[in-house]
Amino acid sequence: MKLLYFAWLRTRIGLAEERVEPPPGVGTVGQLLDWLRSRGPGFAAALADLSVVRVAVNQDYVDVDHPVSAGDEIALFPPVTGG
Amino acid sequence: MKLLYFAWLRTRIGLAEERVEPPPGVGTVGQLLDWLRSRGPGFAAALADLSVVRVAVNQDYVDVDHPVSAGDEIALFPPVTGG
Amino acid sequence: MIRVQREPFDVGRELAALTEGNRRIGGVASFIGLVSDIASAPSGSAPPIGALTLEHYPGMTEAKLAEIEAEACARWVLDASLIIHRYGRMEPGEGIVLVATASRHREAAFASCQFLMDWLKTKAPFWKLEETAEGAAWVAARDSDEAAAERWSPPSA
Amino acid sequence: MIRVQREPFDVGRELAALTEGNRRIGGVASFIGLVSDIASAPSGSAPPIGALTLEHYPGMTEAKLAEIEAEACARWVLDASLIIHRYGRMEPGEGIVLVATASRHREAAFASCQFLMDWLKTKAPFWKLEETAEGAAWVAARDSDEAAAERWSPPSA
Repeated sequence: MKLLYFAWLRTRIGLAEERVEPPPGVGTVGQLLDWLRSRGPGFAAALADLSVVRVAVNQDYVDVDHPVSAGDEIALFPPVTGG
Repeated sequence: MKLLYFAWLRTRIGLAEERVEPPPGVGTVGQLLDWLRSRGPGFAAALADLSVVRVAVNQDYVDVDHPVSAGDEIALFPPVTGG
Repeated sequence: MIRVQREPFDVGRELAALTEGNRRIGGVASFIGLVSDIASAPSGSAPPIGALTLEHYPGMTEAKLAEIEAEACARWVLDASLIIHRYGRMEPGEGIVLVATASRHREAAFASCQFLMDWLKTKAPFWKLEETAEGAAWVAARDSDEAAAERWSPPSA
Repeated sequence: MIRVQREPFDVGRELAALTEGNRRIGGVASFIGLVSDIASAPSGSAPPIGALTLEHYPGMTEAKLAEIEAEACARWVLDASLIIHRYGRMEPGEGIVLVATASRHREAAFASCQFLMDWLKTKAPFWKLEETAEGAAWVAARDSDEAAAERWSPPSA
Protein backbone atom coordinates (compact mmCIF):
# COMPACT_ATOMS: atom_id res chain seq x y z
CA MET A 1 0.00 0.00 0.00
CA LYS A 2 1.35 3.40 -1.04
CA LEU A 3 0.73 6.39 1.22
CA LEU A 4 1.11 10.02 0.13
CA TYR A 5 1.08 13.09 2.41
CA PHE A 6 0.62 16.67 1.23
CA ALA A 7 0.95 20.22 2.57
CA TRP A 8 1.13 20.47 6.38
CA LEU A 9 0.39 16.77 6.79
CA ARG A 10 3.58 16.13 4.83
CA THR A 11 5.65 18.54 6.92
CA ARG A 12 4.24 17.41 10.30
CA ILE A 13 4.65 13.73 9.51
CA GLY A 14 7.99 14.45 7.89
CA LEU A 15 7.36 12.23 4.88
CA ALA A 16 5.97 12.83 1.39
CA GLU A 17 5.48 9.19 0.53
CA GLU A 18 5.96 5.71 1.97
CA ARG A 19 5.04 2.08 1.35
CA VAL A 20 3.38 0.33 4.28
CA GLU A 21 1.93 -3.06 5.12
CA PRO A 22 -0.71 -2.45 7.78
CA PRO A 23 -1.53 -5.36 10.13
CA PRO A 24 -4.51 -7.61 9.41
CA GLY A 25 -7.70 -5.96 10.54
CA VAL A 26 -6.96 -2.66 8.73
CA GLY A 27 -9.68 -2.87 6.07
CA THR A 28 -11.07 0.69 5.96
CA VAL A 29 -9.76 4.24 5.80
CA GLY A 30 -10.80 4.74 9.42
CA GLN A 31 -8.89 1.68 10.56
CA LEU A 32 -5.88 2.81 8.56
CA LEU A 33 -5.97 6.23 10.26
CA ASP A 34 -6.18 4.56 13.70
CA TRP A 35 -3.19 2.40 12.90
CA LEU A 36 -1.20 5.38 11.52
CA ARG A 37 -1.84 7.37 14.70
CA SER A 38 -0.37 4.47 16.70
CA ARG A 39 2.91 4.69 14.80
CA GLY A 40 4.31 7.65 16.74
CA PRO A 41 3.67 11.13 18.14
CA GLY A 42 4.22 12.86 14.74
CA PHE A 43 1.46 10.79 13.18
CA ALA A 44 -0.78 11.12 16.22
CA ALA A 45 -0.47 14.93 16.20
CA ALA A 46 -0.91 15.32 12.45
CA LEU A 47 -3.99 13.09 12.42
CA ALA A 48 -5.53 14.25 15.69
CA ASP A 49 -8.26 16.39 14.13
CA LEU A 50 -9.91 14.53 11.27
CA SER A 51 -12.07 17.54 10.42
CA VAL A 52 -9.02 18.98 8.65
CA VAL A 53 -7.87 15.77 7.00
CA ARG A 54 -9.08 14.66 3.57
CA VAL A 55 -8.49 11.19 2.18
CA ALA A 56 -8.24 10.03 -1.42
CA VAL A 57 -8.02 6.37 -2.41
CA ASN A 58 -6.69 5.85 -5.91
CA GLN A 59 -7.13 9.58 -6.53
CA ASP A 60 -10.78 9.81 -5.55
CA TYR A 61 -12.16 11.43 -2.41
CA VAL A 62 -13.52 8.89 0.06
CA ASP A 63 -14.81 8.85 3.62
CA VAL A 64 -13.60 6.80 6.59
CA ASP A 65 -15.80 3.81 5.76
CA HIS A 66 -14.16 3.29 2.39
CA PRO A 67 -12.27 -0.04 2.06
CA VAL A 68 -8.50 -0.06 1.59
CA SER A 69 -6.41 -2.88 0.22
CA ALA A 70 -2.79 -3.76 -0.51
CA GLY A 71 -2.53 -2.29 -4.02
CA ASP A 72 -4.12 1.08 -3.19
CA GLU A 73 -2.58 4.55 -3.46
CA ILE A 74 -3.89 6.43 -0.43
CA ALA A 75 -3.34 10.16 0.00
CA LEU A 76 -3.85 12.20 3.17
CA PHE A 77 -4.02 15.95 2.93
CA PRO A 78 -5.69 19.09 4.34
CA PRO A 79 -8.76 20.71 2.72
CA VAL A 80 -7.65 22.05 -0.66
CA THR A 81 -6.82 25.73 -1.21
CA GLY A 82 -6.07 26.10 -4.92
CA GLY A 83 -7.57 28.45 -7.45
CA MET B 1 -33.68 71.86 -31.50
CA LYS B 2 -31.34 69.17 -32.83
CA LEU B 3 -32.78 65.80 -33.78
CA LEU B 4 -30.71 62.63 -34.25
CA TYR B 5 -31.91 59.35 -35.74
CA PHE B 6 -30.11 56.03 -35.44
CA ALA B 7 -30.22 52.51 -36.93
CA TRP B 8 -33.44 51.67 -38.80
CA LEU B 9 -35.07 54.93 -37.70
CA ARG B 10 -32.27 56.70 -39.55
CA THR B 11 -32.67 54.60 -42.70
CA ARG B 12 -36.50 54.74 -42.73
CA ILE B 13 -36.62 58.47 -42.13
CA GLY B 14 -33.70 58.97 -44.48
CA LEU B 15 -31.89 61.41 -42.22
CA ALA B 16 -29.18 61.05 -39.58
CA GLU B 17 -29.58 64.53 -38.12
CA GLU B 18 -31.59 67.71 -38.59
CA ARG B 19 -32.34 71.00 -36.89
CA VAL B 20 -36.03 71.73 -36.41
CA GLU B 21 -38.24 74.42 -34.91
CA PRO B 22 -41.43 72.69 -33.87
CA PRO B 23 -44.58 74.83 -33.68
CA PRO B 24 -45.70 76.30 -30.34
CA GLY B 25 -47.51 73.71 -28.29
CA VAL B 26 -44.76 71.08 -28.73
CA GLY B 27 -43.55 70.97 -25.16
CA THR B 28 -43.03 67.28 -24.49
CA VAL B 29 -41.45 64.28 -26.18
CA GLY B 30 -44.91 62.90 -26.91
CA GLN B 31 -45.99 66.14 -28.59
CA LEU B 32 -42.75 66.21 -30.57
CA LEU B 33 -43.39 62.64 -31.81
CA ASP B 34 -46.95 63.60 -32.83
CA TRP B 35 -45.63 66.58 -34.76
CA LEU B 36 -42.87 64.52 -36.43
CA ARG B 37 -45.39 61.92 -37.59
CA SER B 38 -47.35 64.71 -39.28
CA ARG B 39 -44.34 65.70 -41.37
CA GLY B 40 -44.72 62.94 -43.95
CA PRO B 41 -45.29 59.22 -44.61
CA GLY B 42 -41.63 58.31 -43.90
CA PHE B 43 -41.89 59.82 -40.43
CA ALA B 44 -45.34 58.38 -39.86
CA ALA B 45 -44.19 54.87 -40.76
CA ALA B 46 -40.95 55.02 -38.79
CA LEU B 47 -42.71 56.31 -35.67
CA ALA B 48 -45.90 54.25 -35.96
CA ASP B 49 -45.01 51.75 -33.23
CA LEU B 50 -43.63 53.56 -30.21
CA SER B 51 -42.93 50.27 -28.42
CA VAL B 52 -39.80 50.02 -30.58
CA VAL B 53 -38.75 53.66 -30.32
CA ARG B 54 -36.50 54.95 -27.55
CA VAL B 55 -35.94 58.64 -26.88
CA ALA B 56 -32.97 60.41 -25.33
CA VAL B 57 -32.99 64.10 -24.46
CA ASN B 58 -29.52 65.53 -24.02
CA GLN B 59 -28.14 61.97 -23.98
CA ASP B 60 -30.37 60.63 -21.22
CA TYR B 61 -33.24 58.20 -21.66
CA VAL B 62 -36.64 59.84 -21.12
CA ASP B 63 -40.28 58.92 -21.54
CA VAL B 64 -42.97 60.68 -23.56
CA ASP B 65 -43.90 63.07 -20.76
CA HIS B 66 -40.42 64.58 -20.63
CA PRO B 67 -40.27 68.28 -21.58
CA VAL B 68 -38.39 69.39 -24.69
CA SER B 69 -37.10 72.86 -25.45
CA ALA B 70 -35.28 74.77 -28.15
CA GLY B 71 -31.71 74.03 -27.09
CA ASP B 72 -32.17 70.28 -26.65
CA GLU B 73 -30.42 67.43 -28.47
CA ILE B 74 -33.10 64.81 -28.99
CA ALA B 75 -32.28 61.35 -30.30
CA LEU B 76 -34.74 58.75 -31.57
CA PHE B 77 -33.60 55.17 -31.97
CA PRO B 78 -34.67 51.52 -31.65
CA PRO B 79 -34.00 49.45 -28.50
CA VAL B 80 -30.24 49.02 -28.24
CA THR B 81 -28.46 45.84 -29.35
CA GLY B 82 -24.81 46.32 -28.45
CA GLY B 83 -22.54 44.13 -26.39
CA MET C 1 -11.89 52.94 -17.61
CA ILE C 2 -14.08 53.04 -20.67
CA ARG C 3 -13.11 53.21 -24.33
CA VAL C 4 -15.17 53.38 -27.51
CA GLN C 5 -13.08 52.65 -30.57
CA ARG C 6 -13.13 51.40 -34.13
CA GLU C 7 -9.87 49.41 -33.84
CA PRO C 8 -9.61 45.83 -32.57
CA PHE C 9 -8.44 45.40 -28.96
CA ASP C 10 -5.65 43.18 -27.66
CA VAL C 11 -7.18 41.16 -24.82
CA GLY C 12 -3.89 40.06 -23.28
CA ARG C 13 -2.50 43.56 -23.23
CA GLU C 14 -5.69 45.11 -21.87
CA LEU C 15 -6.02 42.61 -19.03
CA ALA C 16 -2.35 42.94 -18.12
CA ALA C 17 -2.65 46.73 -18.02
CA LEU C 18 -5.74 46.49 -15.81
CA THR C 19 -3.87 44.84 -12.94
CA GLU C 20 -0.42 46.37 -13.53
CA GLY C 21 1.10 47.69 -10.33
CA ASN C 22 -1.75 46.63 -8.03
CA ARG C 23 -0.71 43.65 -5.94
CA ARG C 24 -3.89 43.54 -3.87
CA ILE C 25 -5.89 42.04 -6.73
CA GLY C 26 -6.88 38.40 -6.26
CA GLY C 27 -8.85 37.88 -9.44
CA VAL C 28 -9.93 39.32 -12.76
CA ALA C 29 -13.21 38.33 -14.37
CA SER C 30 -13.66 39.20 -18.01
CA PHE C 31 -16.06 38.78 -20.86
CA ILE C 32 -15.27 39.07 -24.55
CA GLY C 33 -18.21 39.44 -26.92
CA LEU C 34 -17.37 38.11 -30.37
CA VAL C 35 -19.02 38.40 -33.76
CA SER C 36 -20.71 35.04 -34.26
CA ASP C 37 -21.59 33.93 -37.77
CA ILE C 38 -24.98 32.70 -36.56
CA ALA C 39 -27.70 35.20 -37.47
CA SER C 40 -29.67 36.52 -34.51
CA ALA C 41 -33.01 36.01 -36.27
CA PRO C 42 -34.94 33.12 -34.73
CA SER C 43 -35.35 31.30 -38.06
CA GLY C 44 -33.20 28.17 -38.02
CA SER C 45 -32.42 28.38 -41.72
CA ALA C 46 -30.93 31.88 -41.77
CA PRO C 47 -27.74 32.12 -43.83
CA PRO C 48 -24.50 32.76 -41.92
CA ILE C 49 -23.41 36.30 -41.15
CA GLY C 50 -20.64 37.68 -43.33
CA ALA C 51 -20.11 40.87 -41.34
CA LEU C 52 -21.59 42.97 -38.57
CA THR C 53 -21.68 46.76 -38.43
CA LEU C 54 -22.10 48.51 -35.12
CA GLU C 55 -23.61 51.96 -35.15
CA HIS C 56 -23.54 54.05 -31.99
CA TYR C 57 -24.44 57.45 -30.60
CA PRO C 58 -21.14 59.28 -30.02
CA GLY C 59 -21.23 61.20 -26.78
CA MET C 60 -24.16 59.34 -25.24
CA THR C 61 -22.27 56.05 -25.62
CA GLU C 62 -19.34 57.28 -23.56
CA ALA C 63 -21.67 58.88 -21.00
CA LYS C 64 -23.71 55.69 -20.54
CA LEU C 65 -20.67 53.41 -20.32
CA ALA C 66 -19.13 55.69 -17.70
CA GLU C 67 -22.42 55.70 -15.77
CA ILE C 68 -22.66 51.90 -15.89
CA GLU C 69 -19.06 51.51 -14.76
CA ALA C 70 -19.63 53.96 -11.88
CA GLU C 71 -22.68 51.94 -10.83
CA ALA C 72 -20.62 48.75 -10.71
CA CYS C 73 -17.97 50.47 -8.60
CA ALA C 74 -20.69 51.63 -6.22
CA ARG C 75 -22.16 48.14 -5.85
CA TRP C 76 -18.93 46.13 -5.50
CA VAL C 77 -15.48 46.74 -4.06
CA LEU C 78 -13.36 46.73 -7.21
CA ASP C 79 -9.69 47.45 -7.72
CA ALA C 80 -10.08 48.14 -11.43
CA SER C 81 -12.62 47.92 -14.22
CA LEU C 82 -12.58 48.21 -17.97
CA ILE C 83 -15.16 48.47 -20.73
CA ILE C 84 -13.98 48.59 -24.35
CA HIS C 85 -16.70 48.62 -27.00
CA ARG C 86 -16.01 48.78 -30.71
CA TYR C 87 -18.09 50.32 -33.47
CA GLY C 88 -17.91 50.02 -37.26
CA ARG C 89 -17.72 46.96 -39.44
CA MET C 90 -16.29 43.66 -38.23
CA GLU C 91 -16.25 40.02 -39.29
CA PRO C 92 -17.06 36.74 -37.51
CA GLY C 93 -14.45 35.92 -34.89
CA GLU C 94 -13.59 39.55 -34.14
CA GLY C 95 -14.08 40.98 -30.66
CA ILE C 96 -16.91 43.51 -30.23
CA VAL C 97 -16.70 44.21 -26.53
CA LEU C 98 -14.33 43.52 -23.66
CA VAL C 99 -15.46 43.93 -20.07
CA ALA C 100 -13.18 43.16 -17.14
CA THR C 101 -13.29 43.71 -13.40
CA ALA C 102 -10.55 43.14 -10.85
CA SER C 103 -11.12 42.61 -7.18
CA ARG C 104 -9.63 41.13 -4.07
CA HIS C 105 -12.54 38.62 -4.11
CA ARG C 106 -13.65 36.50 -7.02
CA GLU C 107 -17.38 36.79 -6.21
CA ALA C 108 -17.20 40.58 -6.63
CA ALA C 109 -15.25 40.24 -9.87
CA PHE C 110 -17.67 37.73 -11.39
CA ALA C 111 -20.84 39.52 -10.32
CA SER C 112 -19.71 42.99 -11.39
CA CYS C 113 -18.49 41.72 -14.77
CA GLN C 114 -21.83 40.08 -15.48
CA PHE C 115 -23.66 43.19 -14.25
CA LEU C 116 -21.63 45.39 -16.63
CA MET C 117 -22.48 43.17 -19.59
CA ASP C 118 -26.18 42.97 -18.68
CA TRP C 119 -26.54 46.72 -18.24
CA LEU C 120 -24.42 47.53 -21.27
CA LYS C 121 -26.63 45.29 -23.42
CA THR C 122 -29.75 47.25 -22.55
CA LYS C 123 -28.47 50.78 -21.88
CA ALA C 124 -25.48 51.58 -24.12
CA PRO C 125 -26.65 53.10 -27.44
CA PHE C 126 -25.26 50.61 -29.95
CA TRP C 127 -27.14 48.95 -32.81
CA LYS C 128 -26.06 45.92 -34.79
CA LEU C 129 -26.60 45.53 -38.52
CA GLU C 130 -26.04 41.97 -39.75
CA GLU C 131 -24.97 41.28 -43.32
CA THR C 132 -25.76 37.93 -44.90
CA ALA C 133 -25.98 36.69 -48.47
CA GLU C 134 -29.67 37.70 -48.32
CA GLY C 135 -28.89 41.33 -47.44
CA ALA C 136 -28.47 43.46 -44.34
CA ALA C 137 -30.85 43.45 -41.37
CA TRP C 138 -30.94 45.31 -38.08
CA VAL C 139 -30.78 43.03 -35.07
CA ALA C 140 -33.88 43.13 -32.85
CA ALA C 141 -33.51 43.61 -29.10
CA ARG C 142 -34.08 40.45 -27.07
CA ASP C 143 -36.47 40.16 -24.14
CA SER C 144 -33.94 37.90 -22.42
CA ASP C 145 -31.45 40.79 -22.31
CA GLU C 146 -34.06 43.01 -20.65
CA ALA C 147 -34.76 40.29 -18.10
CA ALA C 148 -31.04 39.82 -17.40
CA ALA C 149 -30.61 43.55 -16.79
CA GLU C 150 -33.66 43.80 -14.56
CA ARG C 151 -32.48 41.25 -12.02
CA TRP C 152 -29.75 43.72 -10.95
CA SER C 153 -32.14 46.59 -10.27
CA PRO C 154 -32.25 47.66 -6.65
CA PRO C 155 -35.44 46.50 -4.93
CA SER C 156 -38.06 49.22 -5.06
CA ALA C 157 -38.21 51.31 -1.89
CA MET D 1 -8.82 21.40 -22.21
CA ILE D 2 -6.95 21.25 -18.93
CA ARG D 3 -3.30 21.95 -18.18
CA VAL D 4 -1.26 21.77 -14.99
CA GLN D 5 2.06 23.53 -15.36
CA ARG D 6 4.85 25.30 -13.54
CA GLU D 7 5.34 28.00 -16.21
CA PRO D 8 3.37 31.25 -16.42
CA PHE D 9 0.54 31.36 -18.97
CA ASP D 10 -0.10 33.99 -21.64
CA VAL D 11 -3.75 35.03 -21.20
CA GLY D 12 -4.10 36.70 -24.60
CA ARG D 13 -2.67 33.73 -26.45
CA GLU D 14 -4.71 31.18 -24.49
CA LEU D 15 -8.01 33.00 -25.02
CA ALA D 16 -7.28 33.50 -28.73
CA ALA D 17 -6.48 29.80 -29.13
CA LEU D 18 -9.71 28.86 -27.35
CA THR D 19 -11.94 30.45 -29.99
CA GLU D 20 -9.66 29.99 -33.02
CA GLY D 21 -11.54 28.60 -36.00
CA ASN D 22 -14.97 28.47 -34.34
CA ARG D 23 -17.18 31.24 -35.65
CA ARG D 24 -20.28 30.16 -33.76
CA ILE D 25 -18.94 31.54 -30.47
CA GLY D 26 -20.70 34.64 -29.20
CA GLY D 27 -18.81 35.15 -25.98
CA VAL D 28 -15.94 34.05 -23.80
CA ALA D 29 -16.06 34.40 -20.02
CA SER D 30 -12.80 34.05 -18.18
CA PHE D 31 -11.34 34.31 -14.73
CA ILE D 32 -7.69 34.84 -13.84
CA GLY D 33 -6.66 34.12 -10.26
CA LEU D 34 -3.64 36.18 -9.24
CA VAL D 35 -1.22 36.03 -6.34
CA SER D 36 -2.32 38.87 -4.07
CA ASP D 37 0.12 40.26 -1.56
CA ILE D 38 -2.58 40.35 1.11
CA ALA D 39 -2.18 37.42 3.48
CA SER D 40 -5.20 35.15 3.70
CA ALA D 41 -5.08 35.03 7.51
CA PRO D 42 -7.94 36.99 9.05
CA SER D 43 -5.65 39.18 11.16
CA GLY D 44 -5.68 42.69 9.76
CA SER D 45 -2.07 43.33 10.69
CA ALA D 46 -0.52 40.43 8.77
CA PRO D 47 2.60 41.40 6.83
CA PRO D 48 2.36 41.31 3.04
CA ILE D 49 3.03 38.13 1.14
CA GLY D 50 6.39 37.89 -0.57
CA ALA D 51 5.68 34.68 -2.45
CA LEU D 52 3.23 31.83 -2.72
CA THR D 53 4.07 28.18 -3.34
CA LEU D 54 1.45 25.86 -4.72
CA GLU D 55 1.82 22.18 -3.95
CA HIS D 56 -0.39 19.67 -5.75
CA TYR D 57 -1.05 15.97 -6.14
CA PRO D 58 0.20 15.02 -9.61
CA GLY D 59 -2.19 12.62 -11.27
CA MET D 60 -5.18 13.35 -9.07
CA THR D 61 -4.98 17.03 -10.01
CA GLU D 62 -5.33 16.29 -13.71
CA ALA D 63 -8.07 13.73 -13.06
CA LYS D 64 -10.11 16.16 -10.92
CA LEU D 65 -9.74 19.08 -13.33
CA ALA D 66 -10.84 16.88 -16.24
CA GLU D 67 -13.83 15.69 -14.19
CA ILE D 68 -14.82 19.25 -13.28
CA GLU D 69 -14.52 20.37 -16.90
CA ALA D 70 -16.64 17.43 -18.07
CA GLU D 71 -19.28 18.36 -15.50
CA ALA D 72 -19.42 21.94 -16.85
CA CYS D 73 -19.79 20.63 -20.40
CA ALA D 74 -22.65 18.41 -19.25
CA ARG D 75 -24.46 21.29 -17.52
CA TRP D 76 -24.06 23.98 -20.21
CA VAL D 77 -23.79 24.07 -23.98
CA LEU D 78 -20.19 25.18 -24.46
CA ASP D 79 -18.13 25.54 -27.60
CA ALA D 80 -14.83 25.41 -25.74
CA SER D 81 -13.42 25.41 -22.22
CA LEU D 82 -10.03 25.77 -20.65
CA ILE D 83 -8.53 25.30 -17.20
CA ILE D 84 -4.86 26.11 -16.66
CA HIS D 85 -3.56 25.80 -13.09
CA ARG D 86 0.01 26.46 -12.08
CA TYR D 87 2.04 24.91 -9.28
CA GLY D 88 5.36 25.87 -7.72
CA ARG D 89 6.57 29.22 -6.41
CA MET D 90 5.19 32.52 -7.67
CA GLU D 91 5.16 36.16 -6.63
CA PRO D 92 2.41 38.75 -6.15
CA GLY D 93 0.91 39.79 -9.47
CA GLU D 94 1.55 36.45 -11.16
CA GLY D 95 -1.33 34.36 -12.51
CA ILE D 96 -2.14 31.14 -10.63
CA VAL D 97 -5.15 29.92 -12.55
CA LEU D 98 -6.94 30.72 -15.80
CA VAL D 99 -10.44 29.43 -16.46
CA ALA D 100 -12.33 30.28 -19.64
CA THR D 101 -15.52 29.10 -21.28
CA ALA D 102 -16.84 29.94 -24.73
CA SER D 103 -20.43 29.68 -25.77
CA ARG D 104 -23.00 30.95 -28.19
CA HIS D 105 -24.76 32.56 -25.19
CA ARG D 106 -23.20 34.77 -22.58
CA GLU D 107 -25.27 33.39 -19.69
CA ALA D 108 -23.84 29.91 -20.30
CA ALA D 109 -20.31 31.28 -20.53
CA PHE D 110 -20.59 33.28 -17.30
CA ALA D 111 -22.30 30.56 -15.29
CA SER D 112 -19.99 27.76 -16.39
CA CYS D 113 -16.88 29.85 -15.76
CA GLN D 114 -17.99 30.64 -12.22
CA PHE D 115 -18.97 27.00 -11.68
CA LEU D 116 -15.49 25.84 -12.77
CA MET D 117 -13.81 28.23 -10.34
CA ASP D 118 -16.10 27.28 -7.45
CA TRP D 119 -15.64 23.55 -7.95
CA LEU D 120 -11.93 23.84 -8.61
CA LYS D 121 -11.48 25.75 -5.34
CA THR D 122 -12.96 22.90 -3.29
CA LYS D 123 -12.11 19.77 -5.32
CA ALA D 124 -8.76 20.19 -7.09
CA PRO D 125 -5.88 19.00 -4.85
CA PHE D 126 -3.77 22.15 -4.55
CA TRP D 127 -2.43 23.71 -1.36
CA LYS D 128 -1.06 27.21 -0.92
CA LEU D 129 1.91 28.06 1.25
CA GLU D 130 2.27 31.79 1.90
CA GLU D 131 5.65 33.33 2.63
CA THR D 132 5.84 36.56 4.60
CA ALA D 133 8.58 38.28 6.58
CA GLU D 134 7.28 36.33 9.60
CA GLY D 135 7.76 32.94 7.92
CA ALA D 136 5.76 30.51 5.84
CA ALA D 137 2.21 29.40 6.62
CA TRP D 138 -0.24 27.04 4.93
CA VAL D 139 -3.44 28.75 3.85
CA ALA D 140 -6.57 27.46 5.57
CA ALA D 141 -9.61 26.48 3.51
CA ARG D 142 -12.46 28.98 3.63
CA ASP D 143 -16.06 28.14 4.48
CA SER D 144 -17.18 30.67 1.87
CA ASP D 145 -15.54 28.55 -0.84
CA GLU D 146 -17.43 25.49 0.35
CA ALA D 147 -20.68 27.46 0.29
CA ALA D 148 -19.96 28.76 -3.22
CA ALA D 149 -19.35 25.23 -4.49
CA GLU D 150 -22.43 23.82 -2.84
CA ARG D 151 -24.88 26.14 -4.56
CA TRP D 152 -24.11 24.34 -7.85
CA SER D 153 -24.87 20.87 -6.52
CA PRO D 154 -27.88 19.23 -8.13
CA PRO D 155 -30.91 19.29 -5.82
CA SER D 156 -31.08 16.05 -3.84
CA ALA D 157 -33.42 13.51 -5.41
